[in-house]
Amino acid sequence: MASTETAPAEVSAHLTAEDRVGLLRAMLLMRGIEERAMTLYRQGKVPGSFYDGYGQEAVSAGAAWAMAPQDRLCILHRDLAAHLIRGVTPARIFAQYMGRAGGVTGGREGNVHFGDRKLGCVGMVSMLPDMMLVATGMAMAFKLRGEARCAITWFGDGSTSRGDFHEAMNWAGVQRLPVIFVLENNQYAYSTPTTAQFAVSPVERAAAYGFPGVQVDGNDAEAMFEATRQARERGLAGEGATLIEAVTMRMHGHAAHDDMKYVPAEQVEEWRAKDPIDRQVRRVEELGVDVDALREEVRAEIDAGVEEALAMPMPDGATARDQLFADQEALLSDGRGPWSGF
Amino acid sequence: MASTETAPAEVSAHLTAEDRVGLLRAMLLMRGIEERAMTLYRQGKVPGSFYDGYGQEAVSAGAAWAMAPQDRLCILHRDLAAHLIRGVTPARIFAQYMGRAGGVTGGREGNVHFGDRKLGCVGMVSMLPDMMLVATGMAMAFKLRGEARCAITWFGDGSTSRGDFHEAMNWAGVQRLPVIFVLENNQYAYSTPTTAQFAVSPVERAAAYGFPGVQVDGNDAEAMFEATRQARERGLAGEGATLIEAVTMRMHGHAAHDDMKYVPAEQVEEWRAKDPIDRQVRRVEELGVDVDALREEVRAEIDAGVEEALAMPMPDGATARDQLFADQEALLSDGRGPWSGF
Amino acid sequence: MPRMTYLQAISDAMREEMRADERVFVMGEDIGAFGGAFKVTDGFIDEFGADRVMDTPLAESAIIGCAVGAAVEGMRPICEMQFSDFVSCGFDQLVNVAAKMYYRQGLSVNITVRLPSGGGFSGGPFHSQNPEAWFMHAPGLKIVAPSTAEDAKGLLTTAIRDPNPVLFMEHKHLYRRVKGEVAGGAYETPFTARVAREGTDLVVIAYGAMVHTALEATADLDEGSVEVLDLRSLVPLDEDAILASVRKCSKVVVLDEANATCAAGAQVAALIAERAWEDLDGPVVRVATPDVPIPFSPTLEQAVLPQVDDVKEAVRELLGY
Amino acid sequence: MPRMTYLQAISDAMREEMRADERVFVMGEDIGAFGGAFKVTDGFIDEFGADRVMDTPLAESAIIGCAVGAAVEGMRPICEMQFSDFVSCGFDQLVNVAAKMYYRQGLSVNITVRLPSGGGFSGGPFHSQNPEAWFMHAPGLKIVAPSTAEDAKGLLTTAIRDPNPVLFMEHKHLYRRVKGEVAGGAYETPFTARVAREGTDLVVIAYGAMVHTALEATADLDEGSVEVLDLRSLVPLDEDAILASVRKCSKVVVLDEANATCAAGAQVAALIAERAWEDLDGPVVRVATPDVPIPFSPTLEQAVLPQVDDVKEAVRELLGY
Ligand SMILES: Cc1ncc(C[n+]2csc(CCOP(=O)(O)OP(=O)(O)O)c2C)c(N)n1
Ligand SMILES: Cc1ncc(C[n+]2csc(CCOP(=O)(O)OP(=O)(O)O)c2C)c(N)n1
Ligand SMILES: [Mg+2]
Ligand SMILES: [Mg+2]
Repeated sequence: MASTETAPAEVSAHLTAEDRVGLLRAMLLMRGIEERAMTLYRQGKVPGSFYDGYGQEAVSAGAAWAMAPQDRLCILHRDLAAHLIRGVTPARIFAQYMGRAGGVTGGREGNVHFGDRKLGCVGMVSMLPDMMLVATGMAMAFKLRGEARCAITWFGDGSTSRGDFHEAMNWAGVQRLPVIFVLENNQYAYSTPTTAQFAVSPVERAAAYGFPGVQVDGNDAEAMFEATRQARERGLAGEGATLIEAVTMRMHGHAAHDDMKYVPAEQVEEWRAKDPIDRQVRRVEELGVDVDALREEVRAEIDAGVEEALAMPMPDGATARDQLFADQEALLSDGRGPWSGF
Repeated sequence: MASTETAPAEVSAHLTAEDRVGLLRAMLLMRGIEERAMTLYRQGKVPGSFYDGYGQEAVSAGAAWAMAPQDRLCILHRDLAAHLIRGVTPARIFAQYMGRAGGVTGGREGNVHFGDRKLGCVGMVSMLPDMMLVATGMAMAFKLRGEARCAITWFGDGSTSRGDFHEAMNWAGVQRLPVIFVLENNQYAYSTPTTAQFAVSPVERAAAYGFPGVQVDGNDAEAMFEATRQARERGLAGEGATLIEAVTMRMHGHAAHDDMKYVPAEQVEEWRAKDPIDRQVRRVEELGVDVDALREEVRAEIDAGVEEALAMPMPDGATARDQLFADQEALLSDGRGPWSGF
Repeated sequence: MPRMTYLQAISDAMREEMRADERVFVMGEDIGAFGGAFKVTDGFIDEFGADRVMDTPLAESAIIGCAVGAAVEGMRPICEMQFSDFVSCGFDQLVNVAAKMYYRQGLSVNITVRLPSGGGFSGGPFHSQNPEAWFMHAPGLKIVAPSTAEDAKGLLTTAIRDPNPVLFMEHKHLYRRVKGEVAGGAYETPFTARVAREGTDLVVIAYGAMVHTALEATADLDEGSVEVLDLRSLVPLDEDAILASVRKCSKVVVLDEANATCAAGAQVAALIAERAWEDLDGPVVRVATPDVPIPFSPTLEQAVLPQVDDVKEAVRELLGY
Repeated sequence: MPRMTYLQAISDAMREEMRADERVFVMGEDIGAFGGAFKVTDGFIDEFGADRVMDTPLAESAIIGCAVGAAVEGMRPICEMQFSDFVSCGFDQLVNVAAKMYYRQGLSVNITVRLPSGGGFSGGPFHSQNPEAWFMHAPGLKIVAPSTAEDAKGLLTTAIRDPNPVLFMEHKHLYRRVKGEVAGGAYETPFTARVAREGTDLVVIAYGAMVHTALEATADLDEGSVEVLDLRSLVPLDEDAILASVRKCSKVVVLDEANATCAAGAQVAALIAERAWEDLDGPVVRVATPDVPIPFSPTLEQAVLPQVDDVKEAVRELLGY
């Protein structure tokens, strides 16, 4: 089984200094937004529940950085950095969390259940991992039309137990589709450890579907980037799908209400030392970048976003019954693909 | 990957001469019943469609022979020999096909959609391979109660593409359940060849679920027996599940209406030379058994069964709304387990 | 105009759309070289190639989920369920992914799912179902159910062009039994009801195969003049047409081949009870399949599926009310 | 009698049955050490061990399918769906395997599936649904939906003991809001309706959380005396009780939190329109959620879910009819 544990030095060949800063910036923005959102949640300004991806920022940032504007993304609930990289603004995200009219879904959907179709993203549904099939279907369209594009989606260790995981993997394998599956193994599915979820790591399954499974340090944004870049190359070359297992750790509870008592303290401590942002900070500092200034810039962007979002009205209840059906086609368009390699 | 291609001499250590004759008898009975049923179908006496397992008799006969009375079976549509081995009489089967009151399901179900609960069998549903989960659940009950019993189910190559295949394999793997999965790879799913169904043989998947996958000559009843016997031993020893891939060929169309034009003639010819009954006949003749007499005996049993079934009335329409719900528990009980080893 | 069967009309609609629109393609189990379990796509692979007549793995959730993915990328997939019964295996992708996509995020999902449905030929509990009511109760899906060859073609054409997910309920029992004149070329039939026969004293409201049962049962009744309303579309439901017929006739029999509880017929009856109560000269009578799986044996199956005589009796009784 | 919440009553019923009957066990996602997403099985693992309080993989089809397998072997599994919405992923095993087993082959399937359902707290389109009508239209499943703590315990006890598959719709919004006196020890509540408040001029028919909405909306109306009928059981549906209330009151509002089309309320309305038409003094009015996914934002969610004022208005209008 192909399996990489690539050291930072090796993985950065395709990244410029600007890319490396961009990756850090996306991760800082993700963490900052989610931290602020948690405060807003505690203040009662975010209805429903709230999920974050604290400690997993590298998984979505690194992978999304490798995707071109014309590629398509189905982003899951711990992957906010991917939205940011595609071009969703903090204000629209805060508004989304708060159910405001200016949120990405205009209040129809909550928390991380969104995707901006105009940036090439399809918002997730709760049923995990249904989006694997949607991503596979997009890849099928690319192949049918002979287009050099890829689809990518993320999903958790728990999600691998559902039938749709299998149907998507099998379909992608038998039709050799340009789709990238990022298995975000953060050790838990809600309270359930992986030992109750599978007997063997699902990365081992890829070979039995006829495509490579690659294990990557999910706390290394550049390693995630490189694995995804390679997977995308394979897809564009007509070589089919790739499963990337991003090994990481869910450092917060499943959602805001969850105190995570079921996770041993040592496990959390162990992973705290591997924080993906700290790691990228070290790399970027070596480049001579002023990270404090970057943090300040990010903070300002977040402050402005919160303010903007708080000024937005709640949606008008009278619109709740509208637009169940489309009058005309409303499809995906391209997003941002900031990688210097495009 | 564990994989056996065992020669007859090696596989018969656990079979007495009587067992070997019994296996042949079950296969002859299956083929004879299905041939007769096809005639009845053409005569308009069998409503709906009609499916048979011509050429695949060894798969169900060999595997079912290894199962004990207290074991449980979910038998699929090409596996009539398993019903016969458990103790279902030809008359009840013919009546089942013809929708008569005396059929196994009293006319509520048709063709191969039956199981006699009093013989430890759960009848299949059409949705493939849903029964994999039911078998897994029975195995779960055995484990919970600490009973030394196994469940077995069959399913086709096409059925491996559905999500329920995965959910069952994964559950059986993670909970180490005493369940035997017999993948009946007969090269086609209706008209669809295995190349459109999977990129890699599904037997390779077993290891990724944490249990062995074994490839067996599905046209060799004794090899099927031996592989199943070993799988059952593993199950009873608490070592968990086994996937047996029985490599065989569907020698008739998917159902009575299907002329199978999509199958190359050479493929059929090639497999005709490997007929599972011919093979077992040779073995049994070597034992000095009068196979012609056996054939005669089987024919007589079938004749009597047809006659008995034809004399049965159709069910009374007035009962069609009855018994949607049970007033009291009606569970499984034990069937026949004719193997000399019990 | 050429005469064709209901089945040929379905094929014809797809063929026309595939010729005219590169984005349209068909996908399903055994629909390629084999031409489908019912031969609806017979010959398609020769004309359109294996890419646009795609044999899929045996996986209904994948069929629907992948179709959604292709649709949001601008393709217009037509999925065939081999039998409508198997849609239960793709249920989640339909009701949660496809149905809610536009409402949730303004992304349209132009998929058509063909569902060969209905009983009457000893298909048994898993090859005879009429699952439309499940999906009427899943907001975001349109559902149509033609009873004639002409409507089969026109409704399917409209469905393929509609930017929303549309379920096309094609009744297996009509495939070869129903023939009619069908215009060549493409035409759209609106998702509205159709008066199958005018009448003044009672209206039978039905769709799909039951329209024929209704017409036959009420063809030569001395007791009164019976209208038959063919709903054609279940979502949207043509409430105006239903209410207009009730206003005119004052008596209603709602006829449904599906299991009675929470069926399309229940919705129609509830609508009438709320919005046309003052127009009624008698109870809203329902004829439907009782709440049991569809049994296999002909004697049992006929005892549960609504028969011409059942409708006749219900109509007579209500006319005499 | 001890006072407990609706949620505690559910736990209590399971605890009693697990203590009394070795065959009963619970299975679901995160129900073990974590005690379940809503803490319904909190502490169970300590008392009964991990075998009988089984954390499962994230796989609803497997949860239901394996439960069926265990049940036909004589176990009595209680499955928890983490949210009722996820039952869509186990839909096929429920409607095709569990529901039809006894009718098809006389093999009983004693499983109970608990479905935390309903909206009202910004759960959004996938954590707010009321899926019961899908299953009312799938013959072979019993369905109950308690509105009080007392009934929650009694109906769940009956469900666990019932040899058939029973869906237990527990409304999330009632978990901690509703409290009541609940008898200690085990008791069974029959699958029949209950008059929640007697009245003479109009009856509101509801179940689950909507019973409370109905009671609140009609508590102090000057316009007339309003009865509230709590269905409690949807399959079997207590038709006698429904017809008796209609006969007495002559006016009916059918109230439903689910999407309106083909909902339980549609079935109730259709039943009344057919069997109690002569007793009616006005249309059968329905109040339900319109046919859209349940939106997230409070302003939108409140605009679609039936509110006390909506019911009040409907009742007043009908009383004045
Ligand atoms: C089909 C389905 N069943 C149940 C749930 C409820 N649920 C929400 S998140 C979750 C755990 C998911 O674990 P994993 O896939 O590992 O993702 P993570 O949250 O750890 O990133 C569960 C069980 C769901 N979302 N979908
Ligand atoms: C979920 C599902 N979808 C579609 C069908 C229709 N169908 C019946 S048999 C069949 C092919 C099955 O192939 P395989 O599993 O290889 O079994 P075989 O008939 O070859 O033994 C199909 C597609 C089905 N039974 N179940
Ligand atoms: Mg996880
Ligand atoms: Mg096959």
